[in-house]
Amino acid sequence: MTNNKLTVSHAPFWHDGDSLFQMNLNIMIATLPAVIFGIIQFGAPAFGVLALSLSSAMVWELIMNVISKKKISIGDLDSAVIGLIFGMMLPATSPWWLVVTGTFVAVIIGKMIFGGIGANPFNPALVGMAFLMLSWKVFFDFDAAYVNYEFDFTALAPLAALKFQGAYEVAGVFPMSDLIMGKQVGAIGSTFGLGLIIGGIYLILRGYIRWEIPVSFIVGIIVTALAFSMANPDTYAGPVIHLFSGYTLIGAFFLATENSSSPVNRIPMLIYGFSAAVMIILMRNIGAYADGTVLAILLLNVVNPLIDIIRPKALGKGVNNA
Amino acid sequence: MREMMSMIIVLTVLTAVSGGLLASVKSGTEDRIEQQIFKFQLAPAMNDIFGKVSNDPAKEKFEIEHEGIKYKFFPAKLEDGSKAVAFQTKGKGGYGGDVGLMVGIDLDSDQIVAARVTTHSETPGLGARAKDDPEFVSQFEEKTMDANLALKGQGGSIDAMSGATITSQAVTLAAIQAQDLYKKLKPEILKQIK
Amino acid sequence: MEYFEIFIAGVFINNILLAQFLGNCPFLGTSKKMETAVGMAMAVIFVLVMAGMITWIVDTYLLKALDVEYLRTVSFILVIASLVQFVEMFLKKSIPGLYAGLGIFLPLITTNCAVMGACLLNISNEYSFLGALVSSFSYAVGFGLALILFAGVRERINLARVPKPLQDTSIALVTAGVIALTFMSFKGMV
Amino acid sequence: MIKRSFFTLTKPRLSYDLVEPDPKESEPIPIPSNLTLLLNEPIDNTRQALIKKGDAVEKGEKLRLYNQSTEYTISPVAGTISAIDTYSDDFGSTSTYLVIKSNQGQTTQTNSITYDLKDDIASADEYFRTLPGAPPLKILASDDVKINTIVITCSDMDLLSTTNQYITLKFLDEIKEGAKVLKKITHVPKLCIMVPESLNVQGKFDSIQVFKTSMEYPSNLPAMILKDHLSMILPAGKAPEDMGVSFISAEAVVSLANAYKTKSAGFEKILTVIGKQGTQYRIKATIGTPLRKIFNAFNIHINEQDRIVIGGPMKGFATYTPHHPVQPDMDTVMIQDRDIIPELSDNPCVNCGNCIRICPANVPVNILVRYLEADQYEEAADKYDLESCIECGLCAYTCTARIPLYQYIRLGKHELFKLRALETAND
Amino acid sequence: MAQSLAKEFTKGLWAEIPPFRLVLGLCPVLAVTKTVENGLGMGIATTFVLVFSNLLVSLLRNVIPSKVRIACYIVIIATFVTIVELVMQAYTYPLFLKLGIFIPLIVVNCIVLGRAEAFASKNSPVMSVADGMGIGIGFTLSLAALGAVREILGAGTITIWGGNSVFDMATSFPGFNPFTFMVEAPGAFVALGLMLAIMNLIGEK
Ligand SMILES: Cc1cc2nc3c(=O)[nH]c(=O)nc-3n(C[C@H](O)[C@H](O)[C@H](O)COP(=O)(O)O)c2cc1C
Ligand SMILES: Cc1cc2nc3c(=O)[nH]c(=O)nc-3n(C[C@H](O)[C@H](O)[C@H](O)COP(=O)(O)O)c2cc1C
Ligand SMILES: Cc1cc2nc3c(=O)[nH]c(=O)nc-3n(C[C@H](O)[C@H](O)[C@H](O)COP(=O)(O)O)c2cc1C
Ligand SMILES: Cc1cc2nc3c(=O)[nH]c(=O)nc-3n(C[C@H](O)[C@H](O)[C@H](O)CO)c2cc1C
Ligand code: SF4
Ligand code: SF4
Ligand code: SF4
Ligand code: SF4
Ligand code: FES
Repeated sequence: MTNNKLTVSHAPFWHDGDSLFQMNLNIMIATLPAVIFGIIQFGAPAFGVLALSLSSAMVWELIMNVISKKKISIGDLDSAVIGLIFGMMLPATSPWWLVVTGTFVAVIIGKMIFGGIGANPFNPALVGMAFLMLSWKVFFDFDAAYVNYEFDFTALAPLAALKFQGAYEVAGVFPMSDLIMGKQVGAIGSTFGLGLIIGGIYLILRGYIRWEIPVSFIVGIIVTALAFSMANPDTYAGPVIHLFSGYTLIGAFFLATENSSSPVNRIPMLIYGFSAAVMIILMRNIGAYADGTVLAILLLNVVNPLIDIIRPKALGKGVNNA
Repeated sequence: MREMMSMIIVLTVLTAVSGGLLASVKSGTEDRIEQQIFKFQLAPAMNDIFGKVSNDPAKEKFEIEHEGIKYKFFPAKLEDGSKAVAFQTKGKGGYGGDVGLMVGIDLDSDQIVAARVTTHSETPGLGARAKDDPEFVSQFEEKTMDANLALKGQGGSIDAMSGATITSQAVTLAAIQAQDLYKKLKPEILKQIK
Repeated sequence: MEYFEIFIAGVFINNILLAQFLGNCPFLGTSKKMETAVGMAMAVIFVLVMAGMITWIVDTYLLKALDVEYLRTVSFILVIASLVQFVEMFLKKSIPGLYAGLGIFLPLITTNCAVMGACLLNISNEYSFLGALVSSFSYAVGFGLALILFAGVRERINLARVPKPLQDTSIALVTAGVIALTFMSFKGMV
Repeated sequence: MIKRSFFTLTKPRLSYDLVEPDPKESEPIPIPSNLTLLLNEPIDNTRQALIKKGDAVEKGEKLRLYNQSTEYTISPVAGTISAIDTYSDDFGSTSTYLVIKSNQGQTTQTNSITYDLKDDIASADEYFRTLPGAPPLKILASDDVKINTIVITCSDMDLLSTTNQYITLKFLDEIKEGAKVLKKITHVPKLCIMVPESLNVQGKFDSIQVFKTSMEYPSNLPAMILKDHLSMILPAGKAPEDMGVSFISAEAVVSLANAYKTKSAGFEKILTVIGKQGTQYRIKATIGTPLRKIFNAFNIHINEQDRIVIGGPMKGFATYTPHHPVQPDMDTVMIQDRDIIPELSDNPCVNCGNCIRICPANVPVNILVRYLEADQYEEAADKYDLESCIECGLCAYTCTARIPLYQYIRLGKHELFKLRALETAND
Repeated sequence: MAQSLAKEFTKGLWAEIPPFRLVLGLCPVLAVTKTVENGLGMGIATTFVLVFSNLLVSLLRNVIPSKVRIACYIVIIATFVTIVELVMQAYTYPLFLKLGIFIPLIVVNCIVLGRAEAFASKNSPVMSVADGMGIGIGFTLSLAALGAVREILGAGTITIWGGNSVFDMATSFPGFNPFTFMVEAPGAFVALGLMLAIMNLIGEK
C-alpha cells in the first residue's frame, strides 16, 4: 500500500449524479408523447424527417469536432436534442436537403462556432429554423405540405387561416378539443398539445426546466390574446387557438426553456417568458407573420443577457458594518 | 494670426472651388437626370396603366399640395379620347416598409383605369409579386371612387395575395388613399388640366 | 399618433443598424464592453438629434430655398463635422463630467454613417421639422438599443470557447446577423 | 454519493448527520513509532534553525524553526526528530513537516511538560494553539482584531461528520468548564454556543446564549450562523473575525478546559472516519499519527485511485498519501472507493441554473465561472460576487455540466488575493 | 521607386484588403452586396472617390493648414462623392436606385477619410494614387466576392452588368432552391463573418 496512486481531485466529493447526458436524455423522453403522436398522424415520412434530423445534427457536430481537432462531444446528446426538436418543428413532407441544411445551420452556426455546448447565445434549433423559414418559406406552408393527406378534421393550418381570413371567419372551425388532441395540421411534433403539456410537466417535475418560463409564457399568451380579442373580437381571436396551435406549446416547454439562451434568475425568467409570449401575439395580430414563435423567442434570446442582470443581491454585497 | 488667415482662406477657396465645380456638373447632368427618373421610375407604370397616350404626361405634369405633401399628377389623353390622370400614393406597413402605388383614374367616369406598384422593398417571390405579377392590382380596375378597396378579411372587396397578406394590405391602403385624394382634389385637378 | 408611429418604426422596424445597415463600424468597434457601448449610445443620441435638426433647417431654408440641393452631401457632412467639434469643445469646457464619459466617442461619430444616413433619410422621407426631430431621436435610440443588446450578447461570447479563426470580429458579425434576424420580428407592425 | 431524487421540483436538500443518541466510546489508536507534525512556515536555508534532525524532544516541548518564528508545534511524544522537510499543500504554498521518532516503550508513561500558565490569552496562545480542535488562540490574542463574541460550535461544518456532536454529548461538563476558562482568559463580553436542534443535550448553560441550528446544510457555516443567529451580514470578502466574532469548536473548548486543569497540553484527537461503505468509526488518535495506521486498525484497504478525503464530502480536500498525519483541526476522514467517485468534466457552463437555485449566498455562479475560466478575477469579484461565496460547495454538487465550481472559486479567491497583494505592494 | 509603387498598390489587394483586414467601411459592404453588380458598382464609385481625393489631398498637402485639415479633406471628398452621385444618376440610374443612400454615404466611409489622413497627406501624388487604386480595387474585389457568395447562394445567379444574369443555377442545377437568407439583410452579416473566418484560417497557415 506504499506507493498508491490515489485520486486527488477537488471538493465537493459528492455530486447529485446529474449530467448533461441525463438532462438531454430526459428532454428526449419528454418529447416522446408528441413525437410518437406525430409519427402516427403523419406516417413514415414524419419518422424519416425526425430520424434524419436527429442523426444529421449529430453528424454535423462530429464533423466539426474532427475538423477542429477537439474532443468528440456528441456523447452528451446535446446535438441529438437540437436535431430532435428541430425535426419536431418541420412538416412531415420536408425534403431531405431541407432537413440537413437546417441541422447544419442549427448545430454549426447556432452552436459550434460559438464554442459548443453552453456557449450558444441563441437557441440553436431556432437559429436553424429562422434561416430556413426565411429562405424556403414555401416548405413551411402547412396547408400546401399536406395536400396529399386525408385527415378526419379540417385540413387548414389554424394560424395561417386566422391570419388570412380573420377571427370572424375561423370562429368555430377549430374546436379546442380537436386542437389539444392533435386534430390539426402543423409540424410533426407541434400539433399534439396534450402530449407537449405532459412532456413539459415531466421536465418541470424532473427539474430539467424551470417552471417560471413556461408558466409566464403561457400566461403571457392568454393575457395578450384576451386583451386583443376583447378589443376587437371580429379581427382578433381569443387565447385558445393561439395557445394550442402553431409552435406555441413546443415553444413554451422546449424552445424558450433552452438553457444557455434563457435567464436563470426568477424575475428575469418571468419577464422573459411573458415578453416572448407578448411578442408572439403582437406578431400574429399586427405583425407580418402567421406564427412568429421562432423569431419572438430568438428576440428574447438577444435580450436575455440584459434582463438576467436582475438578480438578488449576493450575501454581504454592499454592506459595510464591519 | 497668419495661421488663422491662411486657414480661413484655404477653406473658403476650397469650398468655393467645390461649389463651382459641382454647380457646373449639376447643370451638365440636370436634364438627363430628369429624363432618367421618369424613364425608370414612372414611365413603366404609366405605360402599363394607360397603354398608348396621345400626349406627353411627363411634360404636362403638375403639382398639388395637400396637407403639406406635394403630389405630382400626370395627365394623359387616352387612345379612346378620354382624359385621365395618374398619381402616386404610399401604403404604410408593408413587409419591408411603405409600398408605392401609381393609380390612373378616368376623369370622366371617375373609375380606376388601372394601378401599378412602383416602389417597394418586399420579398422577392412573396410581397414583390404585387409589382411583378399584375394579377393582384388588376382587382382595382374599373373600381369606382365609392368601392371599398380594403381586403376581404377587413370587410372590403379585394382578395389578398396568398402568403403576403401584409403586402396586400399596404397596397390596398395606398389605393384607398388614392381614392380619398382624388375625391378631395378633383376640382383642383380639373382646374390645372383645363 | 403619427409621431408615435414614426418613433416605433425608427427604433424597431427600420432600425438604423439592423435594418438599414448604417453605423456598423462603431457597432462592431464599441460593443465589446457594455460600458463603452452605453457611452457610444449616449453620444450618438446626443449628436444625432442635434444633427437631425440642424441639417433639416439647412436643407429647408438654405438648400431648397436657393435650389442648390446638389450641395446636400457637402453641406451635411460639414454641419456634422463642425457640430461634433463644437459639442466636443462645449462639453470639455462646460460639462467636463459628461465629456469624460462621451469624449472619446465623439470623434468617431463624424465618420459614423448612422448620423449622416439618418439626416439624409429625414430629407428623403419628407418629414416636417417635428417629424425629423422624432425620427432622428428614434433612429438614435434604435442605434443605442441595438448596440447595447449586442454588447450584452457579446460580453458572454467573449468568455466562451470560440474557435480561433472565428474569434472577435468574425463571430461578432455572425451574432449581429442573428440579431438582425430577430429584429425582423417587428416587420409590418406599423 | 447522494443521488438526485426523481422529482426535483424544489432544490435538493442536504442534511447534517445526527450522532447516535448514546454513542459508545471512541476507539483509541495506539501511538505509532513515528509521528508527523506540520508547521505552517517554510524552511529557510539561510537561517540558523533551532531544531535539527537528531535532536531529542520532550513530550509537550514547544518546537519552533527559528528564533523569530511565530508558528510553533508541540511534540506529542518524547523522542528524536528523524526528519525535517518541506511540504507543499494546495495552491502550491509550502510549509514544513517534522517526523518525530518516539522513544519506544516509554511513550505512554511519560508525562507531558507542565507550563507556567497565567490566566490571560497571551499565555494560552503561548502553548495551546495545537491542542486537539485547534482553538483560534492566535486570533484571540492578536492586537489587530477585537473579538467581542465567541461562538462555541457543537456541530461540525461538513456533512457526515459528527465529531463535535459526539463531544458535546460526552463532555458537556468539560465544555461548560472550558467556557468559563475562555471567559476568564479572553474577557469577551459575549459567549454563545450553537447546538444542532435535533441534538438532545441535557443540562443548562448559564450566562451563555444557546443557538439551536438547523440540520440543513449549510446552516453551520460561520456566515450562515452570523446571518441566522447574530443578525449580522458578513460583508463580501470579510472574515467573521473582522466583525468581532470568533468560532471555536466544542473539542477545542474541552481541550482548553483539560489543559488549564493539568497545565499541560493534550494530544488525543477525536475523529469521525467514514469507510468506503459509509460505515462510521469514531476514533481517538494522537496528533501526528499517519492515517494509514488508522485504516490498518479497521482493515480499510486503500486501492489505487481510491480517494482519501480529509474533512467532509462538501468542503474537504483529498490527500495524495495515506501517510498524511492526524492534525489538530482534522475532524473527519472519508475514504471513497474509486467506483463511486463522481466524474468531473471540463464542459463549459450550460446555464442550467441549478447553482443559482441552490446557492445560499446568491452568487451568480453561472456567470462567475465564465469570468474565472477567463482568469478575470477582479471582474469576478467586483461584478459577479466572487467574495460573497461562503464556500459551501453546493453549486458544484448540483452542477449539470459537472464543473468543479467550488475549486474554481477557491482558486479564484486565492488568485484574487495574490493580485490584490501585488497591487498594494506596487502602490 | 517602381518597386515601392507596386507595393503601395498591391498591399490593398491582400495584406490590407478592406474590409477583411481593415474592418472599416462595413456599411456599404453589408448593405449593397446582394448582387455582384451592386458590389462592383459601389466598389468602382468608392475607388473613384478614393483615387481623386487621395490625389487632391496629396497635391494640396503642403498648402492645407493642419488645424483645418480634416475639414478640408471632407470638402474634397464630399465634392467627388457628389460628382459620382450626379453622374450615376444621369447615366446608370437603375444602379443608382439600388445603391441608394450608400452613394452619398461614401463621404463618411472611414476608408476614404482614413486613406486621406494616413497616407495621402504624407506621400507624393503618384504614390497616393497608387495607394488609392490599390485599396479601391481591393475594396471592389471584396464587395464583388461577397456579392458573388451571397448572390449565388441566395438567388442562384451571378449578375455582372445591366441586370442580366450571366449565370443561373436554375439552368445548371434544375433542383436548386436558392438559400434566400443570404440575400436578406441578416445574411450579409453572417456571410461576411464566415468569409472573415475563412480568411483568418487561410492567414493562419
Ligand atoms: C512523498 C513522500 C514522502 C516521504 N516522506 C518520508 C518521510 O517523511 N520519512 C521517511 O522516513 N520516509 C519518507 N518517504 C520514503 C518512504 O518513507 C519509504 O518508502 C518508506 O521508508 C517505506 O516504509 P514504510 O512503508 O515505512 O512504512 C517518503 C516518500 C514519499 C513518496
Ligand atoms: C422571409 C419572409 C419574407 C416575407 N415577406 C413577406 C412579404 O414580402 N410580404 C408579406 O406580406 N409577407 C411577407 N412575409 C410574411 C408571411 O409571408 C406572411 O405574411 C405570413 O406568414 C402570413 O401568411 P398568409 O398571408 O398566407 O396568411 C414574409 C415572411 C418571411 C418569413
Ligand atoms: C503530507 C505528508 C506526506 C507523507 N508521505 C509519506 C510517504 O509517502 N511515505 C512515507 O513513508 N512517509 C510519508 N510521510 C511521513 C510519514 O507520516 C511518516 O514519516 C512515516 O509514515 C513514518 O512512519 P512509520 O515508520 O511509522 O510508518 C509524509 C508526511 C506528510 C506530512
Ligand atoms: C427544457 C430544455 C429544452 C431544450 N430545448 C432546446 C432547444 O430548443 N434547442 C436546442 O438547441 N437545445 C435545447 N436544449 C438543449 C440544452 O439546452 C443543451 O443541452 C444545453 O443547454 C446547451 O445549450 C434544451 C434543453 C432543455 C433543458
Ligand atoms: S471612424 Fe470609427 S467607427 Fe468608423 S471605421 Fe473608423 S474606427 Fe470604425
Ligand atoms: S460554494 Fe457555490 S453554492 Fe456555495 S456559496 Fe459559494 S457559490 Fe454559492
Ligand atoms: S450548475 Fe453548472 S452548468 Fe448549471 S448554471 Fe451552474 S455552473 Fe452552469
Ligand atoms: S463612415 Fe466609415 S467608419 Fe464610419 S461606418 Fe461608414 S465606413 Fe465605417
Ligand atoms: S460603414 Fe461603418 S458605420 Fe457605416
